[in-house]
Formats: sequence, C-alpha cells, structure tokens
Amino acid sequence: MLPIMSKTPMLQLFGVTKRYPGVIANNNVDLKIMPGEIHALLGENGAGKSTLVKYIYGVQKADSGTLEWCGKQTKINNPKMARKLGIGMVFQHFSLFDALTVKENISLGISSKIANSDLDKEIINISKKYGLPLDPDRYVHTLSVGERQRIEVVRCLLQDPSMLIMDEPTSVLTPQEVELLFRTLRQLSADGVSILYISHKLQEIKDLCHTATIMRMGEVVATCNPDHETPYSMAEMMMGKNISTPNRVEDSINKSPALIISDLSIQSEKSYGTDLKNINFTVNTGEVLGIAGIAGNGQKELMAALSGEVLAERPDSIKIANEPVGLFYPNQRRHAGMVFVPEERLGHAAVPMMSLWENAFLSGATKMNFKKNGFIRVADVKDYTHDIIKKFGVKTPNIQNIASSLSGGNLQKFIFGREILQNPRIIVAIQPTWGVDAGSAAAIRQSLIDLASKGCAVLVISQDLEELFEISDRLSVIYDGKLSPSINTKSISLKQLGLMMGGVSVFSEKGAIENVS
Amino acid sequence: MIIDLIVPALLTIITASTPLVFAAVGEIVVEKSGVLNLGVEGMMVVGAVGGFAIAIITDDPVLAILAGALSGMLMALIFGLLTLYFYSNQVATGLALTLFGIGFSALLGHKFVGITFEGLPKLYISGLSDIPGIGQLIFGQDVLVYFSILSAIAVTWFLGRTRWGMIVRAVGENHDSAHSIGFSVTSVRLSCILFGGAMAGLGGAYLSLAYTPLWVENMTAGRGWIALALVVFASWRPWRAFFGAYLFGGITIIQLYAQGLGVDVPSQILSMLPYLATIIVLIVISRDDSRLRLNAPACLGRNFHTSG
Amino acid sequence: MLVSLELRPKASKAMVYQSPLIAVFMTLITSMVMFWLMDTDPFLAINAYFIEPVSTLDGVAELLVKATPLILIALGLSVGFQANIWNIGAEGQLTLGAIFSGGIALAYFDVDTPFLLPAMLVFGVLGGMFWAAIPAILKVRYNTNEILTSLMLTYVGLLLLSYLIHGPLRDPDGFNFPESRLFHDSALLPIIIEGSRLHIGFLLTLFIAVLTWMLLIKHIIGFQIRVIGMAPAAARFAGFKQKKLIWITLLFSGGAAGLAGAFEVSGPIGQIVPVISPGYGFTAIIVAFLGRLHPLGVVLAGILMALTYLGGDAAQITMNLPNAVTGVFQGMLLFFLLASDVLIRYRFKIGSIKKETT
Amino acid sequence: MSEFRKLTLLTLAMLASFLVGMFGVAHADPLKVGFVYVGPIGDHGWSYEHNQGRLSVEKEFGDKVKTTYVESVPEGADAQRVINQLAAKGHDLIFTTSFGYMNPTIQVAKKHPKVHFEHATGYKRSKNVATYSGRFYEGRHVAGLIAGKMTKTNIIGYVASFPIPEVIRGINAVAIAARSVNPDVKVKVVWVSSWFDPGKESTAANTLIDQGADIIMQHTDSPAPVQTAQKRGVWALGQASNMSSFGPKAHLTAIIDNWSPYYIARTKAVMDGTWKSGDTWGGFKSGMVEMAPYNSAIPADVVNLAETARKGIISGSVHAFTGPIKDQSGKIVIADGKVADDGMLAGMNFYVEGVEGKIPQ
Repeated sequence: MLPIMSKTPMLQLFGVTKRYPGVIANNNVDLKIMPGEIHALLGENGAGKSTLVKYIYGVQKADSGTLEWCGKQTKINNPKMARKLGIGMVFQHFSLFDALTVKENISLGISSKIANSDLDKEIINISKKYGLPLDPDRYVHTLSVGERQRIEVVRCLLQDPSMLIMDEPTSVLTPQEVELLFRTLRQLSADGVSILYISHKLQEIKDLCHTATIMRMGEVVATCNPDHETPYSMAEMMMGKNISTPNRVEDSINKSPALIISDLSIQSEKSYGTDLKNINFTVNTGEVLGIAGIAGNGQKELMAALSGEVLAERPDSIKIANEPVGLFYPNQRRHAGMVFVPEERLGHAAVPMMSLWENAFLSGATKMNFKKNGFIRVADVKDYTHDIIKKFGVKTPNIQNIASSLSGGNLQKFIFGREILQNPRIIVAIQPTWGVDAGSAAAIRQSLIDLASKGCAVLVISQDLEELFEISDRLSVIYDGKLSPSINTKSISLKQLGLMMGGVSVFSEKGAIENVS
Repeated sequence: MIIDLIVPALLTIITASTPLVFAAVGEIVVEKSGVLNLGVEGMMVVGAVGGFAIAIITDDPVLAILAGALSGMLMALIFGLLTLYFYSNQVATGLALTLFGIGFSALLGHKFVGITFEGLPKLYISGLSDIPGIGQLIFGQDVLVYFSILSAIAVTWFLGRTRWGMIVRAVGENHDSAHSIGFSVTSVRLSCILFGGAMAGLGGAYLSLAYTPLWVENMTAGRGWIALALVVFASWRPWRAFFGAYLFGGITIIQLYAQGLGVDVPSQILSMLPYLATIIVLIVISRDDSRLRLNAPACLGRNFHTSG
Repeated sequence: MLVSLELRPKASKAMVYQSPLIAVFMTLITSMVMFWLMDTDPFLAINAYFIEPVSTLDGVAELLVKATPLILIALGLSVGFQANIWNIGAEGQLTLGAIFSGGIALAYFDVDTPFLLPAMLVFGVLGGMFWAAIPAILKVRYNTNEILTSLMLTYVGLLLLSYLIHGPLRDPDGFNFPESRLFHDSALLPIIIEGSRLHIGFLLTLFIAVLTWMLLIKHIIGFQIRVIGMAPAAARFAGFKQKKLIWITLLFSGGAAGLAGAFEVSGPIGQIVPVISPGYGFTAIIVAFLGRLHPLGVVLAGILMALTYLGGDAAQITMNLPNAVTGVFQGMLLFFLLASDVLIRYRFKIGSIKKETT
Repeated sequence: MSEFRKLTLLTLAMLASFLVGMFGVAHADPLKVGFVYVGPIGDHGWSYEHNQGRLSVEKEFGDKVKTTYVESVPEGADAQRVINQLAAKGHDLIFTTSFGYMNPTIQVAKKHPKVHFEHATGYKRSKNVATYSGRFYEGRHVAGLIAGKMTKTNIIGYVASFPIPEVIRGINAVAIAARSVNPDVKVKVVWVSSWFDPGKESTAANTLIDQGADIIMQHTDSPAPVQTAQKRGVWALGQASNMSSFGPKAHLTAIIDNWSPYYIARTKAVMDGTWKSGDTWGGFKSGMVEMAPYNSAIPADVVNLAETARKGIISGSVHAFTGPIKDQSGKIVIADGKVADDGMLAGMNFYVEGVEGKIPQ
C-alpha cells in the first residue's frame, strides 16, 4: 500500500509533447507521482518512456507541455538543476566513465561539493546503509555490471533525493540482487522518496509498484493499480494486441552431438575481461541449450571464442560434429555450418551506416557465394536481402536504408533472418531479444524453436531468465568464466538458477542444493 | 670543468624546448576533452606574429605575451566553431587551420619584417642569479620559461586533482554520458580548444619574443607538428610531455654539438636523429596497449551532437 | 539562439552536391570583402583566382599537371582514411618514390630501352610502399600510432633525399650543385598535349581513380575497408582480418604517393632535385576530405585545389597580391567547404527558441 | 542559388575578356620585368635582397618599367609553370633568383625565344638565358681577415645551410683569410640543413658558442645567428644584408648582396636592345658584393687591413684563393703563387686546412 504522506503530488506533468524528425516520441503525456509512491512507467521499447524521463531529468527539452514540482510550475533546464531539486536518475545505459574511478564518477554526478575526503566516508556510509558495497578508488572498467549499477544508485542516494528515476534497473541483476534492490527501494519509499520505475517486466511491477502508467506509441494508454491487474492484462494494455507464447513441439528427431566444446580455456584479451576456464558442453542437433548468467561473467568471451573472433588454443577444444575447428577463423566456421548473432546489433552484428543489403552481405558473403573474383555480386545480395525482409517480416521501406534507421526489433529480425537463411547446422545467439519489442521478441524466439525442430543445434546465451525457461531444453550457468554442467530446464527452479548465477555451486556441492530447495 | 659545457647546453635546450612545452601541454588539454586539433602549427605561427606585432607597437612585453596567447585563441575559436557547431571533420579542419594560419600570419606580419627588439627581460635575482653555473640556469630565465614549467605542473594538477579537470576527462571519455549527467559537452570542449589555442599562441610568441626576437614568415618551421607528436609520446600526461619536449630539444642540440665537435656523420643523417628517436620511444610506449588505451581519451576526434 | 541545427531523418542527397557550391559562393563573398579591405579590386582578384589560370589551353594543361599528384595521393589516402588508417606521411612516401624511380633512371642513364619508364614507375610505387610499410609493420607489431610514425618518417625521407642529392645522386658534371643529371627521353613520361607539360601520368591517375572506385565500391576489399572504418567489431564478426587491411591500406596509399613522386621526376621535373614536392602529401589530406573520400569527389577536389594554387600565381602576377593571400584564401575556402558539409546531415531550423542543453 | 552563380560567372567572364583586351593594348608601353623568388620577400635574407633590387629598378626607371614578382615559388615542377606564366604574360625580362630554377628557366626560354632570362647562381646559359652571381667569397675574405684578428679563442663558428660549392667556397675563403693573419684559427661548421629556420640557426649558433667560438658567421638567411651572438656577447658577421639592427654590439660587419646595379644595367640593356647572354660573376668591383659599415669596436688597424684587402680585390692585386693552399690532408691544391680559376671555384668541394670536420656527402 502506498503510504499516505501529503496531498501535493511530488511531480506532475501536463501535456508533454516531443517530436523527433519523423516521429512523435511523446504525445500530450500527463503523469502524476505522489510522495513515497513507487510509480511504474510501463511500455515497449520505443513507447516513449526514455524520452519522457529525459525530459523530467532535464537532459532534453520538450516541444510543449508543463511540469510541476511539489505543486509549483518549474522548468528543468539541465540535469544539474534536476539534481538540485532532488531528482536522481539511474540510467539504463550507465552514464559512467570507464577511465575514471568510482569516487570520481560519483563526484561528477553530484552537484553538492562534498570534499574528497568526506566523499569517501559518505560513499561507504551509504553503501553500508543500503547494502551496496563499493570501493571508491577502483576504476570503473574493472567492475562488473552489477557493481556499476551500484555506483549509479549510490550516486543518487548521496544527494538525499526526493525522487528517484530508475530506467530498467533489474535487467542486469540476479534474482537475489533484484530482491536486494527492491528492499532498498521500499525502504526509500517508506522514507517518502518517490520512485519512477521504468520496466517492461510485468511481474516485477506487480511485486513492487503502487501505480503503473502504461505508454504505447508515445501516448499514455492507461494508468492502473498493478495489484488489481494480472501480468497478462497489463501486457495487453502495453502491446495493444494479444501476445503469443512460443509453441514448442516435442521433438522426435534423433539427437546427435553437433557442437562439442571440451576444456576450452582462453585468457581474455582485454585487461579487464573475464578468462574462460575449462569450459565443457555439448549442443545436440535439434535442441536448444541455454546459458544463463549475469553480464560480465565471460559471456562475451565465450561468444567470441565460439564465433572465431578469438581463436582457441587447441583445434579440438571446439568441434563441429567430428571436425576440430578451434583454430578456424569466423568465415571458416561459417563454411562448416555455424552462424552467429552477437549481442550488439549496431556496430557488431551490423554496420550502422551501411545499407541493409550491404549488411546482408556482411556475414552472408561466405556461405551464400556472393563473391566472384573478389567482386560483389550485388544483384544476388539484393535478392537475398529481399528474401530476408519478406520471410522475417522486417519493416523497412527500402533495402537501401541504413541499418541504424531500423528499430531495434526490426533490425534484430533482419539479423536473425540473415543468419537463419544460410541454413545453419549450428546457431549461436547471445541476448537475442535484448531491447527488442515484445512482438519481435516472440517472433525471434519462435524462429529459434523452429530452427531446432528442423534439426539445427541452437545455443542461446542470455540474461533473460524468462526467455531461457521458455525456449531451452537444457540450461547451464556461466559464472566467473566457468560453466556449470547442464540441467534439464524442467528440473530446475528460478531460485536455484538465481543462486547459481550468484556463484553458489549448487551442483558441485550436493549439500547446497538441499539447503536452498 | 664539465659544468662549463653542460650548463650552456642546458640553457640552449631550455630555449629550444619551451615552445614545444607550451604547445604540447595545451594540446593535451584539448585532446583530453576529446578533440583532435591538428592546427597547432597554424595557431603557433599566428601567436608568434601577434605577440611580436604588439611587442613592437606597444613595447610592453606583458601585453605582447597576452597578445600571443589571444592570437592563438582566436585561431582556435575558428576551429572550435567549425568542429563543435558545424560538426566538420576535426582532422581536415585542423589541417586547414594550419594552411590558413601560415598565410594569415604572413599577411599580418608583412610590416614587421626586419624589425627587432631586445627580447623578453630575464629574471635577475641579485646573488642567486650570479651563482656560477646553476645560477643562470635556475634564476636567470625569462618569464615564459617559468610559465611553461608552471603550466605543465598546473595542467597536471588541473586534470588530475580538480573537479573541472575531471569534467574535461569525463567529456573526452564519454561525451554521451557526460551530456546525460548534465555537462555541456560543447562548452567544455570549446573552453579546452581555446585554452589549447592560447597555449599554442604562447609557444609561438616565445619564438618571436624570446627565442629569436624577430618576425619572419613561417618561423615556427614545423614545431607544431612536433608538439602533436609529443602529446601521444607523453600518453596525454603533461609532465611527460614536458620531459618529451626537453628530450627532443636535447637530441636536436646533441646532433648540432656533434657536428661542431667534428663527428664524421653526414649532417642530414644527424638531423634525422630527433625524428628517429621519437619513433623509437613511440614503439616502446605503445607496446603496452592497455596503458595507452587507458590514457587515450575514448572520444578523441569524434564530434558530438545531442540526439534530440 | 534563433537558428539551430536539426538532424535530418536521412542524409540529404541534394546537399551532397549543393553544399560545395554554397561553400564556393560564401568564399567568393567573404574573399571579395577581404580584397576590398585590402584596396584590391575584388572582381579582378576573383577573376585572377578562378578564371585567368584556365583561360588558355596551356593553363588548363598546367592545372591538370598540378592536380595530378594531389589527386593520386588523395586517392590513396582516402582508401586508408575510410579504414581509419591515418597515413599523414604521404609527403615522405612521395619523396621515396621519387628517389627510387629517379634512382633507376640514373642507374640506367645510358640505356635506351622502352622498359626504363615502366620500371621507373614500378620502382616509384615500391619506394612509396617501402616507406609506408614501416608505419604498417610498427602498427601491426607494436601498435604504434601511424599518424606520428608516418609524419616522423616524412622528415626522415626529406633528409634522406637531401643527403642523396648532395652526394651519390649528384650530377657528376654539375659543379657539385645538388641536382641530378637531366633524365634521357626514355625516362620521361609522354606528353598528351603537344607543347604543354601535361603528361600521361594524368590519364593514368584518372585510370587509378576508376580502379579505386571499383576497389572501394565493387570489391570485397573495399567493403572490408569501409566496414572496418565504420564498425571495427562488425569487421571482426564478419571475419575480416584487421592486420591485413592495415597492410593493404598503407601500402596502397604509400604506393599511390610513391607513384606520384615517380610522375613528378619523370614528368614535369625531369631530374631529381632537392625539393620534389611543395607539400603535396599534406595538401592531399585536405583534398581527400574535400572529395568526401570518394574517388570522383577526390578528382574534383584535386582540380579545385590545384586551381587555387594557379590562381595564387596569377594573383601575384597580375594583381601584385602577396603569396600570403593565397594561403588565407585557401584556408577560407576550406573552412567554408568543411562547414557546409553539415548541411548534408543537418538542416537549419529557424525561429526555434528552444535551445538544446548543450 | 544556381541563378546567382550563373550571374557571378557571367560577370567574371565579362571582366576576364575586358582584362585580356586591356593587356593587348597596354603591352607596348612599359618594359615588363618579372622576378621569381624562392622564399617569401619577408625572409630578410636572400629573397629580400633580390626584392630590394627589384624596387631599385622601379625607382630608376619609374613608369618606363612595370615589375612583377612571384614569391615562395618551390623549386620543382611549380617553378617552370610560374616562369612560363610570366613569359606568356608579356614580360620582356625575367630574373629567376634561385639555383633550382636553372633547368626550368632553360626550358621556358626555349619556348619564348624573344624573352630575356636571367638566372642567378646557375651555370647553364643559352642565347636568351644569361647567368649571374656574386663573388661573395670576396666578401668572405674580408670578413675572414676581421674574424682572424678579432677572435680571442681562435675558433670561428660557421652556421651553414647545405654543402653546395657556394657555401663551401665561403667557408674556405674565411679559413684562408683568417689563418693568413692568425695561423691558429680553426673554423667549426654546423650544418642546419635549411636555408631558413631562425630557431635552428639560433640553436646552432648557441652550440658553436658553447664550443668556444667567439665569432659567429653564417651562410643561412635569417638574422637569428646575429641576435644569438649579441645575446651571448660574442662577435657576429652577417649575411646577405646589413643585419646590425639585430645585434648592434655583436655585428662586426656583413657581406651584402647588392643586386641593384646589375638589375638596373640589365633592364637598361633590354630597353636599349643591347642585351646579350653571358655570365656575370660580380664582386666588389661591380658593386654586387658590399661590406656593411664596420662596427666601431673594430680597431683601426683591423679596419685598415680589411679595407686594404677590399681595395686590393677591386684592383686585382688580391685574390681570396691564392696559393699555396692546402686541403685538410695537407695536400697542396693550389700551388704557390697561383690563384684558383673560376672553374675550380664553381665546383669547390673540399675543405681547406683549418676547417674542422668533413663535408657532408
């Protein structure tokens, strides 16, 4: 229940409108947040949530609309002013500086001039009070994602905020860490701090929030009390249509090992990366293996090792069926039947400033025979691109459009299409639906399941546990560069998985599993 | 006595290195904020003519020094406007600035060819400056030499210890984050560019006011480029740039010394030494990739525009 | 601020062609004001810069002679720049190309063979490549910044030329003056227009421009170069080898600069002299950017740039304007060209009272 | 936009034709004399002095001549274009004032047989190309005598540009003259590989002073070595022009390049139709080389010595390279009583006794 503190809303927005060239990001948005209220802002990617909070925080200007702070009409010109008023914000893509220390990062983000020596003490105090341990003198690039988020939270709390904005804070946390964060947030709420909580995770909102404002296509479509709604009903409001869950057909095909990883150890090239330590697993034809884990535990390194961007030490530490490919370069692996979907769509899986057909050529060139004496067979590539767009429902006016002009979901569908149309024997995808709208995410998950049912070996590395439970046959957890043995998805609970992700060796020590279950 | 050989050599090295110190330390601040200004040569040469012109007109060394700094700053302003407000390519704009600066300075300096003045006064502390050897070395320089040393120290302190320095580093590291937590990327960068321009201008003014107190066209003779090399050489640390400048100056002077002593190596080959030495040092410091990357501003050379 | 810039949803195709015209127009206006302030007739000055140099056939030929090395070097550089390889030492590579090709011409001074000229051009390319290979190997092996190494090597290359021309390459009958012998006819490039200095190197340069275009736009190497420049991680994903591309781009740009050096000594100069290039290697960097790193653009930009130099001569001869004015004039032209490029991706929004926070 | 551009182009085209028309008419009247300079006229050295010569031609002939100059023309492909431009634009007499313009001048002269060309410091001539240069070594001889008398440390420091015969000749002339009055003198040479880099020239001068030189001579173009000598309290001898304002105390005298008499004479010859190709190598006698006023610090007997030598050179009784002259190894290169002929002087490529170091090859 929302504690009753005052009748005056902490923050109120009236008719906020913001246009970008070609898009209306916010259309006549109203919003009211009471003191101590945990207010959810719910919506798909591109619904306009980020634009709205950037306006509140003074990062961006709106074209029209007014803002009232504690009942007084106010203009927030910049984040400094927002902080002065008592608004703190934890960004989704952290606003941190890798080459600076924790203390420097925090000190940059706070307006009050706390002397350096005092700041150390303050940081440790806040850390202790809310259970957010931090070493002020460490450089940010040496920290895990979870630790980085703590910097942002501590940075906000240091300023005694009256309102805290959190943009998708739990996507990088283990279930246990999420619980810890919620405890902190509830404590703050009880102290009278308002919280504007942006998420698309329905269960979380139901667990935590007092009120939810639901946005779609830049407009507020509903305001509700999450207690009175089901996750399904909120999802419907958010999407404006029925959502499909992936259909799984129990397979009947014979399973045989397709991708065999044995004793794969790789020292990270980056000075602050994670080393891979003795990784063993097998993906069979026709099945989906999910690898869960908190970001920064070696997923990127594993992905690079599988794709051939980083070579293994021995040829037989990675085998496709019986063929050792550990020393193969990416295109040699593609020849052998592997395809890859990296985490970063723009800049890794696709070149942002290149057209769609050029991006189709990017990874399609090898397998699809798009080169003749080194020259690009443009017509063939364009046919292929049209094929991708048609078969995977990519919404774009033209294949000449550059990759960065597509929405996240459309681009991800395009990337999956590009890889899947190469008829892979093995597909390796990392964070396949990160930041993708629910419709596209469902389509992508379905395509992975379909691929498996046709006999392809599917490996999905993801932080999204709901997703992994939905599509995987077996699950493993990666922690600190080590991979747990795999378990049948049906025989593991979310809680167990969470503990494993937090580094508790559930499987190696029999006792631990009994303790938690 | 060995000191009789070393002290004059050091004095010569100081004069040869001071303009490089100014330009390199200024450019470090510019690059730390994420901006690559290759127009150092152009700013220096305009600083040289600006300082000299005011020295002749007013006969006031203080005004002349200020004018040198201001001239460099005005050149930097052109660069700042183009790159920050018109998003022009930084590499090309910097090169164009140099081209423009050399022509512009020649145009301005037309009337000042063949005139001289006595140069900046040197410090004289009775007693101290008279100590044989080190007296003149430590207590007998002109104000700009002391200022160049001070600037290396001050910029080290500024970048490492002050909040404003931290902001500069933050903007150069990740301009999007800096913007989202509320710093004005454009104003921070403009200030740094202007500071860099002022420092390059001082470097140029040192040439025309102290090193060789006269104005001749194109008198910087490529020193701006050396300053740019020193920035990377120093991996963006002012005090290292300071020593780099002295090292470079030192090698230049050693090769001239070697000639005077009759060392039997072609002068052209000896003249290559400073450049070859720079390459070798670059190799040595570049081998440790991670350290270099930690110091290099991540946004160097990238333009910033708010996405809205 | 009443005028602000706004991102266009899509890059404007029209502005790609219009913005240079806007820049030239702005330069005209500004420089006319400057000339007026200098008590010079602005119209005569503009005439001297833009019309007079190309008012005769000989003038056009000279324009193309001057543009040839600029275009050739800029073509090579633009390939590297697209891959984010910043070779700014083309001046030194040109010098080495001249030394190598001129060295062949002098070594076979008495031999009259049709193979001499092709051999000179090949050695010119090799000389440029050799000098560019040093930053390449240092970058690949030791991760050394190629901007600085290539620049330092330029100074070394110029001193090397100075050493050679004051010694081994000196004309034995030349009273010890620092010049080589004049090359024999078999070591000189054929002339295209009789009576002018326009040599076949210009046509070869145009041919290389076409090849560069094919390489960049049609060939997988060009694709790889563009990908690695725009998104290095995507290049790794696609399996492109970064080190190979560093080698290719540096050798290509070095080779092009070396060939330009060979053209200079076997074309308009006809011997080895202490000063082979008046800074073509540096000017070509600006040409590459003005040409938007596109081969066709580079050809046009090279000609425009050459025109400003010829215009500078003409302004001195007919107007008695000092040489410094040319530098200022070129600088302004470049500033306006660089500034007007913003209009391709942004447009002016007039009357907006809302200012961005930065 | 495009409309305006058309309009501008049209206007410019009209102006162009007007201009061409004007030239057609105006050509006959004044004699057009062109000058090509290798450096900026603001270098206060070589190009500066040539420009002084140009100005004196203008002063002498008033509106009977029209002079044009192009400065900072790089030696190389550009030189030929610029010289050709001047010839094509109706100049009757063109002075190309740097050695590197030699072949371009010859080339252009072939195409314009009616135009008269004058190339400085070269050795190639043709029917319409004359050459001229100064016997600066005569001035160096006088300077060497003064230096030999004035030095206390017996070390003369010499800031040199490039090892070409002209520079080496100057160094040798100084060494021979100085040792004739002071056999202990040594000449230390530092090459800066540049004609013009004030900073480096100043550093080189400093280096030489550090190594004991108390007289700084130079064969580079900026006044920086003189300034440095003044600052360090040693003597200096200037180059190309009177540099005493840059170091009034230090500046003993300077060798002045005075091109005016020659330029005036040649212009007159073209006007009178008496111009002929040939080689002029003028020294004190023709006024092409002069000495700047002697510093009052020079004792009267030394001034006397210098003046006697200068007058001797003019009268022909003194020659800077009179045997016996030994090279560094002690071998006699010019026999006793002989003087070096112009061929030997033009290609001089060895150091005489008393010069330290080796010639860079």
